Amino acid sequence: MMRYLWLVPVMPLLGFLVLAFFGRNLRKSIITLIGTGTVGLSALLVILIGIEFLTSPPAGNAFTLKLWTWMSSGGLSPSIAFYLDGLSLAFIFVVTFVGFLIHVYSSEYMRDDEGFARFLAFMNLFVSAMLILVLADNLALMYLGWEGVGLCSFLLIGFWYKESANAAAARKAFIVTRVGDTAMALGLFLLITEFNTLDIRSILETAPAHWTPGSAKVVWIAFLLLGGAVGKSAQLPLQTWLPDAMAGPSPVSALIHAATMVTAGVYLIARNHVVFELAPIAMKTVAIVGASTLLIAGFAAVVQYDIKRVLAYSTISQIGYMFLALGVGAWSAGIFHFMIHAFFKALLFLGAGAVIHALHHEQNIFKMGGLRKEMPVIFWTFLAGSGALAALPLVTAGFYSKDAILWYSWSSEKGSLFLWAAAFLGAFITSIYTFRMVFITFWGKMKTHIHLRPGRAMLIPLVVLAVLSIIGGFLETPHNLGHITLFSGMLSGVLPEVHILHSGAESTELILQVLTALTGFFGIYLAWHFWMKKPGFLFRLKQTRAGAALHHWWLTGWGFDWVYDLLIIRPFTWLSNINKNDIVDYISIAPSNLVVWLHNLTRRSQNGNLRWYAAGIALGLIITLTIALFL
Amino acid sequence: MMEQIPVEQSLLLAALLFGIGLVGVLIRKNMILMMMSVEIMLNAAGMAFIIAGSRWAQPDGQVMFIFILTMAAAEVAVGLALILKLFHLQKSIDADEMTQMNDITEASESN
Amino acid sequence: MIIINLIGILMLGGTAAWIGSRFHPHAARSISLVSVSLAFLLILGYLANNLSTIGVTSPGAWLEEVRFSWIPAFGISVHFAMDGLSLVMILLTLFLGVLSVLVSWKEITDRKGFYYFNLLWILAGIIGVFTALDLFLFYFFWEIMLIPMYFLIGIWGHEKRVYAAYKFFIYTQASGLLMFLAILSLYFIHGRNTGIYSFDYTDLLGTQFDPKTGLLLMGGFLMAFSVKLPVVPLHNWLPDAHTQAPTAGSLILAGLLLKTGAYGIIRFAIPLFPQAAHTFAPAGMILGAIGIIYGAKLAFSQTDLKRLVAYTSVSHMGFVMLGVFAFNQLAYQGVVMQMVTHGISTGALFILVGFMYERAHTRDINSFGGLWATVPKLASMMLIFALASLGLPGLGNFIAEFLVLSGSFQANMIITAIASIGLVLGTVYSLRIFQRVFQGPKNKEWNFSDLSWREVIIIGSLVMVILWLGLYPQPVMDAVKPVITAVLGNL
Amino acid sequence: MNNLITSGELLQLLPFITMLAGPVLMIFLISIRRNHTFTWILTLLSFALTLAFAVYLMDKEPYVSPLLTIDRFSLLYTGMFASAGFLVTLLAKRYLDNLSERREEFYLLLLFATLGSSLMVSSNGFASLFLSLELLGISLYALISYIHRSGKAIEAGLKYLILAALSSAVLIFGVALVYYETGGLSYSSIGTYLSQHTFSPLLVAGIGMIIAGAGFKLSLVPFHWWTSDVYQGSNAPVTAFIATVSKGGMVGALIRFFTMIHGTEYQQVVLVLTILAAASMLIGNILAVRQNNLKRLLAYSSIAHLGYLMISLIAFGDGGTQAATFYLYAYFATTLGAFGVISILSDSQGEAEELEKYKGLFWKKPVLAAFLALIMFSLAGIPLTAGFAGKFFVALSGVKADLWLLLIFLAVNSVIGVYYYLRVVVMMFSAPKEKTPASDNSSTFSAGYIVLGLLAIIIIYLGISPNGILSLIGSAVILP
Amino acid sequence: MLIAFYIAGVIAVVSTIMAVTRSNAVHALLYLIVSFLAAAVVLFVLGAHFAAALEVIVYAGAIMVLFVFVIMMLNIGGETEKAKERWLVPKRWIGPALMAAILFAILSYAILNQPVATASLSIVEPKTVGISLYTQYLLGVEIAAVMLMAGIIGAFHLGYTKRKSKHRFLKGE
Repeated sequence: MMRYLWLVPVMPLLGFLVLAFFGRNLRKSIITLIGTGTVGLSALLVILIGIEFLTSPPAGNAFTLKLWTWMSSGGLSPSIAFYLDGLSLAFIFVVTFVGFLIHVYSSEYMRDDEGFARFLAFMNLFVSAMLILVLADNLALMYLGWEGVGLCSFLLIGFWYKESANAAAARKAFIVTRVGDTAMALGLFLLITEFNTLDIRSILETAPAHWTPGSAKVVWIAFLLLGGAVGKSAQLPLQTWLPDAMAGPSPVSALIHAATMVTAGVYLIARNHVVFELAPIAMKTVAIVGASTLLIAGFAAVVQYDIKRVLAYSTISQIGYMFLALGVGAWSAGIFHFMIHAFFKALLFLGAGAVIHALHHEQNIFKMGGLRKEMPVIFWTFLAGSGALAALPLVTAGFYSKDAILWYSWSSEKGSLFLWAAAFLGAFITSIYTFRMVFITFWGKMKTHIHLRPGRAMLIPLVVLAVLSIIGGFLETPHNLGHITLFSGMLSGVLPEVHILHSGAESTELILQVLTALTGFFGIYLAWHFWMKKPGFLFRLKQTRAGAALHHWWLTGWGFDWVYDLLIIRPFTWLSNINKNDIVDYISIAPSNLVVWLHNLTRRSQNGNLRWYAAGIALGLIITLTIALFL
Repeated sequence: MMEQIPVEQSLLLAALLFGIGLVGVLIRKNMILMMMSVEIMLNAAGMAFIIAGSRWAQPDGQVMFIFILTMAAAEVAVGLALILKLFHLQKSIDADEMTQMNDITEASESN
Repeated sequence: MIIINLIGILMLGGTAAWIGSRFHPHAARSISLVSVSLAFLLILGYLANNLSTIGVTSPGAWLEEVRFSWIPAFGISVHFAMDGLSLVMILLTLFLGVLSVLVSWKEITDRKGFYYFNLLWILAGIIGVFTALDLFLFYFFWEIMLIPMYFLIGIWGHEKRVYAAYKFFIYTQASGLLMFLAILSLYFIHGRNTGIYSFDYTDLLGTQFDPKTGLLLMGGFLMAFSVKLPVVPLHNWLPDAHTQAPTAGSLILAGLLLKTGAYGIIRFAIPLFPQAAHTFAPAGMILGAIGIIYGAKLAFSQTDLKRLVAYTSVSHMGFVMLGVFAFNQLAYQGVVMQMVTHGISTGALFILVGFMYERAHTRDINSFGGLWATVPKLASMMLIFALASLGLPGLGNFIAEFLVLSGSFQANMIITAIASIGLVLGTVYSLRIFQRVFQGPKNKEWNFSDLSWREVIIIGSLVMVILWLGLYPQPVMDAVKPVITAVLGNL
Repeated sequence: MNNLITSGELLQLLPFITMLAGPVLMIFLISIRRNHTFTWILTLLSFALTLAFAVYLMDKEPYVSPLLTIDRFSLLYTGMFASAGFLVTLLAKRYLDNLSERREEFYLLLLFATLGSSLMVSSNGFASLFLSLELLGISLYALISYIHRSGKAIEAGLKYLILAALSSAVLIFGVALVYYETGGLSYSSIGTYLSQHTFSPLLVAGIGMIIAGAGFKLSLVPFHWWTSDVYQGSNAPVTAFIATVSKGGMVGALIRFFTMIHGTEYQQVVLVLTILAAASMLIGNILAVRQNNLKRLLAYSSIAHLGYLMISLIAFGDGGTQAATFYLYAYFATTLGAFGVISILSDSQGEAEELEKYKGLFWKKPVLAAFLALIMFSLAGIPLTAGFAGKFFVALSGVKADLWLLLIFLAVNSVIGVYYYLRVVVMMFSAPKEKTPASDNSSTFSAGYIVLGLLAIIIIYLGISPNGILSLIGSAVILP
Repeated sequence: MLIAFYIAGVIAVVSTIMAVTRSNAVHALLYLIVSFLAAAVVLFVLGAHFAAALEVIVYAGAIMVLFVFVIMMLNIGGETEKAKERWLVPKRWIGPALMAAILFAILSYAILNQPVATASLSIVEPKTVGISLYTQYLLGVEIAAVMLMAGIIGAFHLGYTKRKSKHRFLKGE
């Protein structure tokens, strides 16, 4: 089965090609069939391959499928080759499976859009690119997928291209991530310089012998790769594009900007974990980036009133958790959180999409309300997702994945109190903003007329994802709660175990778990209190100058956009405007102007006057004689 | 043998005449007088040849003088004919009025 | 012999087109299409016959060589030779040549005979440049290709064509003369050293200089090549020429003429003056980086679509300059790939802009907007090539830029790091092309028709090639490998 | 009397005698009955015979007398002048047909002028040089003003006359000084003197004045003033003649003179020539840059071209003389072609000298325009043309002699040159103002077209395959 | 003889200056004839008797008479010149005079900086001149003859003004 691995990315690619070339001439049902079918087939294939992989693991717990040599020059010869191990398996499963669900959802959600075929085509292309990204056996090919997903993100954010704002958001996403990508590319160049290969496995195998931990080269490489990861995963300081990326249709937000693409950074770091472990300072940076991102995004989420922006900031924040996990060396915890997050965040986005869809493209939560009764399925599934996001203890998957991160940020040898505190505070804020959103949206009075009710194709994915958000956590539970390690077991061959510093402090773990659970509930209470019960307090707070400023500050995502605008964009456009006509041009015209000037000067000497000419000749004679005699 | 005539002085005389002739060419507006001034210069050159010929006791100097004379005659013939023509056309033989062709009125097109 | 045949077919074809146009108004384009296609088929046939030997020739060996005496008194001979590099460039030339005829099919309505005459003679000149091995002959062709190009811009160009044509000609002529002087002194230095007075490349290789002279002479060569390439302070002819030229003219300028500069550096400037090249290398790389960034910046500011694309060429050719002075296999492979892929992608962009211009009669980027739904095919094609131009993996340009940068990174990390800012800037301007035209609100109710079959064939073939080069560039890289090994071996 | 001419020597003088016999015959014919066409044919015949004799004598014994040395070099130049004269005659026919009376004297003067030029190259001393120079000059005065109802022609003639006489006076005064110092008029005796003595100031002054006088004929800056006005004022065939034969004669004479005295071994001479060359290139080109009168433009361009040519004169021993001669060939063909076009386009409306007149020419008279474009490219030194080969050889000799300053000047000025040559081309290719139907009177033009066809072949031939001419030039040694 | 040389020289210079500066053309010409006569004396003193004779006969006699003739013909003796020329304006003559002075200074420098000791002048008999003219310079004489012929033809052509019909090229003017 595994030799058909190449079909996994190729199926959606085929779908893309068919839709791109003939999409406009096909009936919608056929478009749906092709668009979702190819991804579905892929998902099926992944499940079959996964089963085979897990039941009869190949040698070395990894499988490589080389298709052809991409470019070979001077020893460097990256191939078009796919590499399957536990890590990539986890990723392709999420990508194809969640992707399939979202495709199904989209087939109804986007059906009436004039660009339906285009939408599915891009989605298919995205799935394909994402699969190439995670399956790549070398970093060059990974870079291909990496840029490919960026492209699809660009195309899909700007899907409703007639709005300038959407196009601008798309551009912003592409350019900001491209900044990270460039750093990553430099990292690749440095790797080439060091190893003359981009083959991930050989790099990982030779790296420990090649470098002493903390040597300058490896630190540089780790930081440059981190640059790429930060860009793609919308972490500090390149997180600004993700909230704007919500301009795209909700399924896009669900698939690309929540479940899959934005976690590519996590994948990249996990993939190159050896490099990062050799560069402790980079690891520390990853953790700090994660911690600070999760906080900043969390606070920003609290004040957002666009439902998708709340979710976007929450995504940034959750990816911050994953980074934190990676940074403290809890590799599999990070990946586990990725998977769970993919489930519940996709669910939340799809649910939000359904709401938006139903309310005639209304995204402001303050104009919603009371949908609990009107849209029960949506409500319940959304609640399940929110619970997972807020990590409600025991019943939600989010609890297990987040708890692991919290624990390791405390207990890992790379962890610290500060990291834990940040994560803890983050968890608290998470529950606040999550339930703020839930309460405002689903409780209270109806403010908007329901325009359209979701059909089956939209509801089934919601339900499936809700179920996964609940039960997904049981793949991996803390050792005081059953100690299931199905997930980390799958990754054990790929990613190293976390080194726990405070070993044996089981009581600590329990205390922390309880603490976390309690703060979660406290957050929910606060949300209820401030937004449902006594909304006046916050309103008054907003009236004060400091409150307003804080509100505005958080609303605009801590002003990063403003800073970038001031420091980079404005100088650049200013320069572009003043130098539109290329200053070098003036310099290059100067000689010709000089010649014309000289021409006008000398022209006067040819005045037609005979005596003047004679005088000229006499003068010439004098000059000639002077030169000949006296020089 | 004759008295010593300083060669330098005679050559200086030729050069002086040459210079005066040049001044004539430069300051006269009358075409005829311009030509006349040229004749002065040519004559000075011929004189220089004779001095040189005398110095080397060779006939070549005088031969050259004769050639210059011939040339001057031919030139004057053509030149005066031209001046006559000019007078017929312009009713003037002022050199300064002979500026039909120049670069200043040929206004340069700006491109 | 194939080289002579190619040049001969093109020259005769051009002349025949000119004469033919006297008899039938459409004869010119048919005749030229036939002759360019014939030449293209000829070289494809050659390729097919020699496929096995191309990648495996020993470094420095020629695939094809013709040589006979021309002006024996000065050691000048007609010496053409072709190796992998030349072959690749000839293929590109003839491929774009066919397209340029097709592009002109409807665009050119007056003075067709003379137009196609010029078109074909440019191609002949370019092939001459890519194959001439006698420096005198090289200079000869170097100049020959200018004149028809000059006419092409000056007669069939847009509103400021005369100015652009002048600028183009004078820039190239001025720099060419410096090269000419350098060639002459090279000739004499070599003659004095060895007693053999010859303009032949193979003879002149390995001439010894004192370092200063070597640097000066290489400067002469580099001047000419830098102007063609173009390297930044010498680039000013390019935006004007590209903007004002007719579509086929821009295609050939961007696709081929610029490549002669790169070719010249690889073939002549560096092998002839290895020491000087080493001395110059850091400066060369800095110039490359400046070109990348400055070109990108200017591209971003332009409102004229063609001018915008023209400045992207400046930026892209900066990679060539950067790579050429990195002196390693990776970078050189990248440079060759850049020569090819830039020819395809920028050529395609010019063609697309030309299509737009044919429909809208304006190139002002601000007058467009939201045209995606109106002309989806055109839009997707534009998107593909905008993406190619920003170096999206999977398309040929990525391979080129990736290889160049990874090669030059090994030579100089800091300069390369600065140069790679160009990747971001490339994104900025490439997206601008696409978004301003095809996204956002509609500025005006344009009544466009989408691409016709002829246009789809033109652009489609370019898409195929750019995809092929992006996913499987190995044949090209194999073909030039011996050449690169030879060049690097000389250093 | 060993100095009298023997019959054998008479044979050796045949090319010159032909150019003399033609006019004499014509004078007789004119006195009987004027017949333009017949005179024309006779003139063509004279030139053709001269050329034939020159070619014939190439392999014969050279003629050496106290005044003239007729060696391969002078025969080469004589042949060149005769060919040029032949072409000018062809061009002139139509011109003179339009003149109502007295057309025949033109040919007499033309032959005399050509004779003068040829003799200049053959002169081995200043006596004969001066005489032949004046023969050329006096014939030219009349030729320039030949269409003497035109104020411009008279003006040009008078300007040329006064200035030429002035420069002749300067030249001959210089010769007198040189003679005073060296005691000889022939180049060889001067050369002998110089090889034994150092340069005295008087000699320097003398040679300086000679260079000034020669510079006038070559229209080198700062002796160039007359050029544009005379070019403009005289009729096109005569302008062609002035631009080519008259300058060529002086170039040949200078080459011979410098060869005999080894002039370029003297640093003062080289300095003066260098400055003249540089100034000519620069000023000539700058004056031409935005000139709107084609004839004046060509005048200024000829100043620049003589500047280029001077490079090879300065380089001299290093293949310079050959380069100069080759350049002259190229320049002859090109310049004749340019004025050929002008004379073909000139009609009863006047001389076709305003660039405006050439607007859209390519679409009206493509053959003519293509030819003029070829001329312009040749002048600009673009490959495939004689101008390129010429410039190549000049630059080659310059590089060999390490004349870097001049070479840089050459490069810079070529660029300026390119601009205004292209301007002419642009004019022709730009759209015509109004659609005027091509006035096709090709029958009367046929002679002109033959000239152009011939010249086009020559220009391209010289540009592509200069071997033949090169070996011819290479074999044309100068006898002492 | 030396005295004769100096006197003749001074007369030549002075009369030449007068010739160049007189506003009346006829006066100028007459001064010039005086100058030529003085020059003839100088030539005689220098030992070139034949040349001196020719100077008087041809230059002063023939050529200058031609000038006078033309001036008479055009009737531009004094008035035309006077009306247009403001003679004593230094602007007119100071530049040319300065240039000529510089030129003269340069030439004087060259003449007086002679490395060779003052040479003596010797008389060259007309006979030797004649002999060399017809032996060594025979071809030169021929060329001079052709030159004269050219001059005559030129003058003849240019002097012809009989018909009034215009050249076809010039009808527009």
